[in-house]
Amino acid sequence: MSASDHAALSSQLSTPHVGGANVREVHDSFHGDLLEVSMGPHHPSTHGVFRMIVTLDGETIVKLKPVFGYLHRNHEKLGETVTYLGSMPYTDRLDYLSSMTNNWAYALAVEKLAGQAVPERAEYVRVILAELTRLLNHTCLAGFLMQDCGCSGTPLMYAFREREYILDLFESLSGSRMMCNYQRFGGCRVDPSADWLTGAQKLADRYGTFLDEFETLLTGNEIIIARTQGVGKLSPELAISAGVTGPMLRATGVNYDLRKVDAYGVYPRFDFRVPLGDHGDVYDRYMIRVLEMRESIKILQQALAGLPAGPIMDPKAKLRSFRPKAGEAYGRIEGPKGEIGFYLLSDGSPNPYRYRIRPPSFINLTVLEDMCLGHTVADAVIILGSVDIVLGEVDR
Amino acid sequence: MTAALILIAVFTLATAAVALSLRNLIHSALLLIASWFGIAAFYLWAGAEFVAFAQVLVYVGAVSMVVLFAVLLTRRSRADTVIARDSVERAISAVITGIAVFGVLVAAILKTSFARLSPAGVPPLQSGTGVSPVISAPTATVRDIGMQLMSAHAAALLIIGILLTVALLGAVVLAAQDAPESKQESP
Amino acid sequence: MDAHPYAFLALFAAVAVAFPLALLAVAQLWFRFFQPPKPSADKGAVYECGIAATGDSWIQFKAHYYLYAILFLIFDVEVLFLLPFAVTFTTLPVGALVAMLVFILLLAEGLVWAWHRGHLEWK
Amino acid sequence: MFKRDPEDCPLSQEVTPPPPAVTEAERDELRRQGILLTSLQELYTWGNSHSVWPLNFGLACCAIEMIAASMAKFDIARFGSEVFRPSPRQADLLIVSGTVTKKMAPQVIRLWNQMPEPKYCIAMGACAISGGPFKQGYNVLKGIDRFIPVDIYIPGCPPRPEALLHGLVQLQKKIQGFKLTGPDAPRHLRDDQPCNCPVPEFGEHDLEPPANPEVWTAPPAIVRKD
Amino acid sequence: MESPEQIRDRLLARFPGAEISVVTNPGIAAQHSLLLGAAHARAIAEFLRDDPTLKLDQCSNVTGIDWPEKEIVETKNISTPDPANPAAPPKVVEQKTKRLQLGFLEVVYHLYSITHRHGPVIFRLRTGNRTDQATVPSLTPVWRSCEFQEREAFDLFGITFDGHPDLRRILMWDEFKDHPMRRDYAEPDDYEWEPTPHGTVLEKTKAHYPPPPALVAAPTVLPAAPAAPVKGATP
Amino acid sequence: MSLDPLPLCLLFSSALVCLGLIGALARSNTILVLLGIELMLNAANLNFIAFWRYGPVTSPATGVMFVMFSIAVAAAEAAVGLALIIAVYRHQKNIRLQEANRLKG
Amino acid sequence: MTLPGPLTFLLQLPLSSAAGAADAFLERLPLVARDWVTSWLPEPWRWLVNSLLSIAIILSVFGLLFAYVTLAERKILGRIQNRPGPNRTPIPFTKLRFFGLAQPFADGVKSLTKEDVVPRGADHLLHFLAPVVLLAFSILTFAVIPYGRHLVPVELNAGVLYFFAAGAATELAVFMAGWASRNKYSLLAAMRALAQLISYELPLLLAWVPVVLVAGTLSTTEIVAAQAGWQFNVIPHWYVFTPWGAAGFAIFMIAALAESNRSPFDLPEAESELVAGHLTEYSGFKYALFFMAEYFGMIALSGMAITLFLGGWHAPSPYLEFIPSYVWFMGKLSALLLGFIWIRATFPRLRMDQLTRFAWKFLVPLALINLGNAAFWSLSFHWSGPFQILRWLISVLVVVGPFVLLGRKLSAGVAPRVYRYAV
Amino acid sequence: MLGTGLLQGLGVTAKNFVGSFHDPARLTTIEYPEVKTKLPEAYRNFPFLVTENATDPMGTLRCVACQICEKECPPQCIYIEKSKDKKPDATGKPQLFPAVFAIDTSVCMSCQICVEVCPFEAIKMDQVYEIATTDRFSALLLNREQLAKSNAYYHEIHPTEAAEVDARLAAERKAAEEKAAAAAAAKAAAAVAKASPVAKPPLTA
Ligand code: SF4
Ligand code: SF4
Ligand code: SF4
Repeated sequence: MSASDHAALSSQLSTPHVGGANVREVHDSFHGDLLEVSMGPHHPSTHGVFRMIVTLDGETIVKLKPVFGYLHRNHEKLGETVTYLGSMPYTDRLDYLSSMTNNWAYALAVEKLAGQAVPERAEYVRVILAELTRLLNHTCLAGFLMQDCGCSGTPLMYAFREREYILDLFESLSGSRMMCNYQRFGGCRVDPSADWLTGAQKLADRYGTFLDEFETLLTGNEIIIARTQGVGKLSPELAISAGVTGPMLRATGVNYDLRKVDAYGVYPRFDFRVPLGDHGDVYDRYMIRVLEMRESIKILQQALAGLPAGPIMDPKAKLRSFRPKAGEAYGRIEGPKGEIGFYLLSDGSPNPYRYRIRPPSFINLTVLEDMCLGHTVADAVIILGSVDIVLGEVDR
Repeated sequence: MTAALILIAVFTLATAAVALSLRNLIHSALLLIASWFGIAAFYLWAGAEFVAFAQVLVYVGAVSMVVLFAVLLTRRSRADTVIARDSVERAISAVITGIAVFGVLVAAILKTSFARLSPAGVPPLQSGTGVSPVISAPTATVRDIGMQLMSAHAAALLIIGILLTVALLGAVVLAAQDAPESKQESP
Repeated sequence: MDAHPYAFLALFAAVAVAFPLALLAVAQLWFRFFQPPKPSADKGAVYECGIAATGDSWIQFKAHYYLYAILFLIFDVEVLFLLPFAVTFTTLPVGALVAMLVFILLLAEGLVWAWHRGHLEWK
Repeated sequence: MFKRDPEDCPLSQEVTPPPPAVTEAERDELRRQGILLTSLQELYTWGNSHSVWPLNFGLACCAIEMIAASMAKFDIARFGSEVFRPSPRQADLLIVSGTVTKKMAPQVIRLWNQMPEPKYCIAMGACAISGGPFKQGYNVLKGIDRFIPVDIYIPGCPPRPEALLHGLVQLQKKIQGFKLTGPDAPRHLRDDQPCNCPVPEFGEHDLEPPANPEVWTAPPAIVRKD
Repeated sequence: MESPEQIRDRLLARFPGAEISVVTNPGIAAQHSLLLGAAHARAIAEFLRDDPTLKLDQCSNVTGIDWPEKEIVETKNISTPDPANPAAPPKVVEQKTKRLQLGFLEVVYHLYSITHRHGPVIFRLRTGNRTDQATVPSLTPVWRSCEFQEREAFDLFGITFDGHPDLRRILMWDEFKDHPMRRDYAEPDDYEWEPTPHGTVLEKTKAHYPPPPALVAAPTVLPAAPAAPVKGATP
Repeated sequence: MSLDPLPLCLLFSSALVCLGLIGALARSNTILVLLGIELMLNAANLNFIAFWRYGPVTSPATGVMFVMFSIAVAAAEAAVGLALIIAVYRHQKNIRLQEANRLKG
Repeated sequence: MTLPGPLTFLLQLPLSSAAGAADAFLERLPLVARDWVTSWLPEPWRWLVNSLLSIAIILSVFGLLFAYVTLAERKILGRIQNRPGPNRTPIPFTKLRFFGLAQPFADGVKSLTKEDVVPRGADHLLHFLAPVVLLAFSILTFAVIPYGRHLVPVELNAGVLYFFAAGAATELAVFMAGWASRNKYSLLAAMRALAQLISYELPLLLAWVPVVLVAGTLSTTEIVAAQAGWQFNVIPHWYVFTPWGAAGFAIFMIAALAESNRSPFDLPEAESELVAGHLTEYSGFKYALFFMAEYFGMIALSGMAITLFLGGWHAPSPYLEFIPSYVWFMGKLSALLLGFIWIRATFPRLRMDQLTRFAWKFLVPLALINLGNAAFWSLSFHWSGPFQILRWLISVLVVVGPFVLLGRKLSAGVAPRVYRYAV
Repeated sequence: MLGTGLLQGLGVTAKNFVGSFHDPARLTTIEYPEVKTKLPEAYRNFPFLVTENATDPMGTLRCVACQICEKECPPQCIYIEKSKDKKPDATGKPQLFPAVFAIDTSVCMSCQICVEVCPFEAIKMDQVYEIATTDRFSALLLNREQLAKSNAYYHEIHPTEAAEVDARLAAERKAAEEKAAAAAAAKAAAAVAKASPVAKPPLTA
């Protein structure tokens, strides 16, 4: 790659390149032919059935085209054919690592659409579950990211060990490990018992210790630092323009957390901080998530301490024959992966007329190519890992 | 023992001959490596242990790499590894030349009487007994080589050192003509 | 029976080659008697993440690290000369030491030069 | 074929197929082949059943539970199956763990075809068996068994990791029942059974063909009133 | 944040002649939106993004909606004053008008401002019809986040985005011809094995199960097998 | 005679040298030419060893020394030669010997 | 001294003064047993059978070791990851589970009966040869390692050089495998393998030159012999207990990790990047051969590290000498292999440029400096008293100084970061 | 210094390795076929039909074939055919019953919506998960007989929930009886010649 190419490349990487078309043809025959390699849909590191068509010059990526749709399960179409309630279990299967937040986002949108109130206790329980989900999601993400970096499973195993503890909580509350189907319009399905709350409290108390150990294993590790720092840099301008949200946006230094901005639920009552990165590289994305987990523990502690008594479900809420008034609503929350939003258009029938999901990881992938150009295959893998995608949500 | 020598010779020559006549360069290179092994085996047969291993280390371990890289780098793009057929006339003339040279050499070898050259005490060949794996020919332990190298041939060593350095500089400069840019790029 | 000092080595080499071949032969026996081959077009196709492979992989490869090969070759030879020297090190006169030092420094200079010119960077 | 324990499958019907009747000729044959073959068979089935290496292949939510099954709490390694091979060439088991979309189906089938024999397939989760909750979707394949033969079905959405382990044990039992020769021998040990599953093409509205008739035929119709 | 009406007024001042109207949302959420004409959409989008008071720098959500052609029956109470007796209370006549609402495709954009932390501002673009004029200007050059979402709308709804740098199918395969999110999309028929069909699924299933003779006698709603051979037997 | 090792060795090496020669002359691919030359160098080394082993006794390790130096020279030659080939290739996209003489101009 | 040689040669070996009769018998047990087995053979055959027997013993011992290293790896990895690892595979024909000790054999049987697929477009010959060559050369490296006091298969004057010469050919096999498969991932892996192996061969070679320099020999047995004895009967005279030796050992082990494609240098088969790298198109027993060759290579390199730095088969303390030397060797081997596994369980993988940079800009200079260090150590062997301390000081400084400086340069620009918060 | 982070990492893994031999928190494996996880009460896998009486499962199904669950089940995996005639239920009241009640477990997403919407507490979630099978078509389609499980079984797997349900049902029954009694009294009093109305249970649970 010649110097001018590199200059062009780096300028491309740093400017908020809005064109979208970023096909670069570099062909200098000394440097060899370009090799077009398909990574995915069956590839150990694409976290499912994602596919990237990378064009390589040696090992350097000169072009990267993501291919979607291998897990396109027609979620939105199905949402138009089932009732509002019937869509709830489907949202579990969107981002299947964080079904609780998906549930919440959907419930929030429907509550907006139907003007449904939510009792305070349910709001607290939602916060608790959302933060548990955040812990779960970020822990797993760190594990998967490290797997992509080439760890032989150890961080992932530790992550999943902790995940099991959270899943146990979810399971004993909602009945299912992953597909909780727990939130309802106007509250939650079951009231957490005192035992459950002690369990959650215990988990919140010891999660910090686990994070310490996890960080000792990873954060100071020279190899990981070398692998991740300066890799996959994203500028705040491009991040904003590309609609990047969540930890990935905050890693670029943009202070935008819907829990603060939209102040939905009872979040304003809690004292927590929003960690911000300065480089927008893979390391920042990883670290922001780790730091967010520590904040989540704080929120958990506060929410568990302040959980009010009262009904878990609004008595006026309807389960069957639920027909919101015609109209539309867009509700969004800060999911672990970013802004997860639901846009609902009701025509007064029991099924939504239009049921649209704003999937954070799908939109975060917009900048994948920009982040990967000029890096090597090995970097592309961890950059993808640091975006934190779940295909169920990307392809829906 | 002669049998071993003949075996080694046949192996070496065959691999070399095939290597030089193949059209697939990768196969050529790999076969040539096999032939280098044969040569190393010959050194071993002759009792030059150190050189034999040196041959393997340098040729098989390093020269082969350079050759393979060169092959991979200079294939015309997308085309197969198979290179174009060479002209037949050239081949024929080359073979004729080769055979002529070989004839001259063989004649010279056969004419010479080696009896007087042979050092006393070299058994013509050792067969059978299996008791004494001792070789009475000149041996060159590493220590001998070292002593030689550092005394009689110290000057040569230095010359080799200079040669290697120059070769290094030359080869790198030749092969990496866009080096100055790459230096700018490297952080 | 030949008892050349390196005959054992030759035998060792022969066994070393025969060992994997023998194992493969055993596998072949199994297929001969029990498991008929099941070739198919897809099975014979190159794996590419489940996609039908496009393009050839035998391409002209960009290998800037060709330079490493050259460096390695030269240093390999250096090690070769280092060894006899090292073996005799304790018994050597000072002059020889100086000669060797010059030899090593010459080559080390090559390394420093390559480092300085950025040739040691992977591209 | 192994007999299914009624306790093993409390939800399912009594579906144990009667063992095929052994003819006199076959019995003679068996006697002739004798002890050597039997022990070879035992060794073969032992080796194959305890070294089932799955393909490192996840499709959707069920894949997470599959991963969880290989993690500390469930540890599929105890069965010798934690060696998740990334390349189909070294894998024995294809765990179809999740929704197979029509866009993905040709890839799954190609992967299956690229796995060397003997190979097994587990359809994990509702989606892999029948399309599951998403079966009404236009892009969802209604069960991977429309294209490739499935050995074990594990219903659930997602099945618990233990359910996957249970499925694996069932598979091991099935392998242990393999015969080396004769008409009961599994697919890969007989030369009259092809092992290639044609890969469907992407059509204008659907996959073409939408199912592989050699592998899948719908059972007798269930016709019901509305 | 300004209300949609304020924004409309400001936009109209800035872009005289642009077609901008406010679409009210009858629902409880009351998230009203702006309807923009295609001609000025791109310029307006840029204005929304760059305007210092709005600074809608994030386009969060882009989605298509299909509005097929439909017959709308409007019932109007028309009070016709009795010409004979103007003093009398006007006679109320219920008048039904049938109107064919033309089908169109709509794209909805949800904008937020990260700088000012406000939003959403919602606007919509509409195509002329659902077949040959299914084009709206692409806003990918304004917000990069539209890139994939517009491709998705193209794929699933068949909305063409004018000026999109890379408008290809994104979720379905390239050979696919239909636009599955349209409401008149007929999905491929693969209902061979449906043990629990009911509702619409049953209708589809029936095509695959010609009534087997054994079940003909059974009281099902399926059409009975033709009795033609019997007739033929007794001439 | 035929069992004498020295003439056998010499025959071996002369055959090898001729092979290298034929290869170097007949092939037009520069890499192969270079490899032919390498073979010829190796053949020379064979002779050194053969004479050291069976020739008149001189200093104990001279032959071996020569071979070592020869290996070093050959390595240097290979490095430079192949680097040259690559340099030529970069300019001409071709490594056929006949076309390489354009370098002169 | 060759092991296949007749028994009389063994008796001429200088026996360690501490070795009593019984322990000498133990020491020679394998040889005595072997010779007893072949004693009935006519003399001309004895050599051949003896040799074949030795080779068979080596192969079976290391074959078994390979099998159990893989099992140990899976189990230890499991333990580190809070799970027990394979433990359910019964002994065939029985129902005894026995901690899953039969697991590797089940895998072996499986691999043996697994269909062998060669892609159509591949270079069939090279595709077939690659695993054979690789395994053959990894087996060859076993020839010169002294496994015990009297147990060295073949004693060569340039034994260490032989070892590395034989090892040098393995990289070719990896290249062959990757290139012959005609698979894109394999090709990338092949190129990576080439670059990686050429980068780490050099530090590997340079790391042990100091040993040669101090021991003054290239023969493995003599190097082991040179490490006999104890300082004050406590600290063994192993080279690893000198500053240059420790540095050399560290460099050697790092390079050995890379040479045997182990984590964190497992780039050619980097699963998350290149699927299975050069092995992507290998199935059935050819794949098993690769696997075996890799472990053989790892075992051989560990054996060589023991020989060069860890005093070979010497006992760590004079009071433990009654344990036969080969047991010590095996013990040290297991410890090193455990280290390999431990590292694999902990570290992520490097990137290619970091890998080569680490080799050329860190290990090679360090190894060169260490060479000088060893020279100094060797020249200052007669320093005593306070000078002894000075000698240690200088030597340690020469190791640590460059390590810190080069390390700092290597990790320039990357460091743990501090993050800010928005409230 | 270079390497400290790596050493710390090695320390963590070593700690876990050693811990796996004595610390149960560091050897979390549940050795499945021998030991089984204790399932939480709430765990759900597939639905089953509650019968009042284990000896006569088909006769005492609580389900009255109202088909609400069939309609609400999101993936439509329930199939019900109403009976033609009525059978007395547990309280002796004549009720319709499902002539066919099939759930396709190869489709069911374990969402529990059928349970939530059933007004008669007739369908509940089972906890059996060891249902892997080699046979797709006949083994995964569960019919009425396979689905029916006794109330005692329900109490076994979901004790708390079942107790609540029983209490609620008892209360409802009592209310119904009282109402019926009141109605009968009223009938007797007013002597209205009409069949007593069937008490309709409330729709929402
Ligand atoms: S069966 Fe359920 S959990 Fe599994 S992939 Fe399908 S939807 Fe996801
Ligand atoms: S809702 Fe309850 S009572 Fe009605 S059909 Fe379903 S299970 Fe039976
Ligand atoms: S659990 Fe959900 S999917 Fe299953 S039968 Fe009930 S409603 Fe249907």
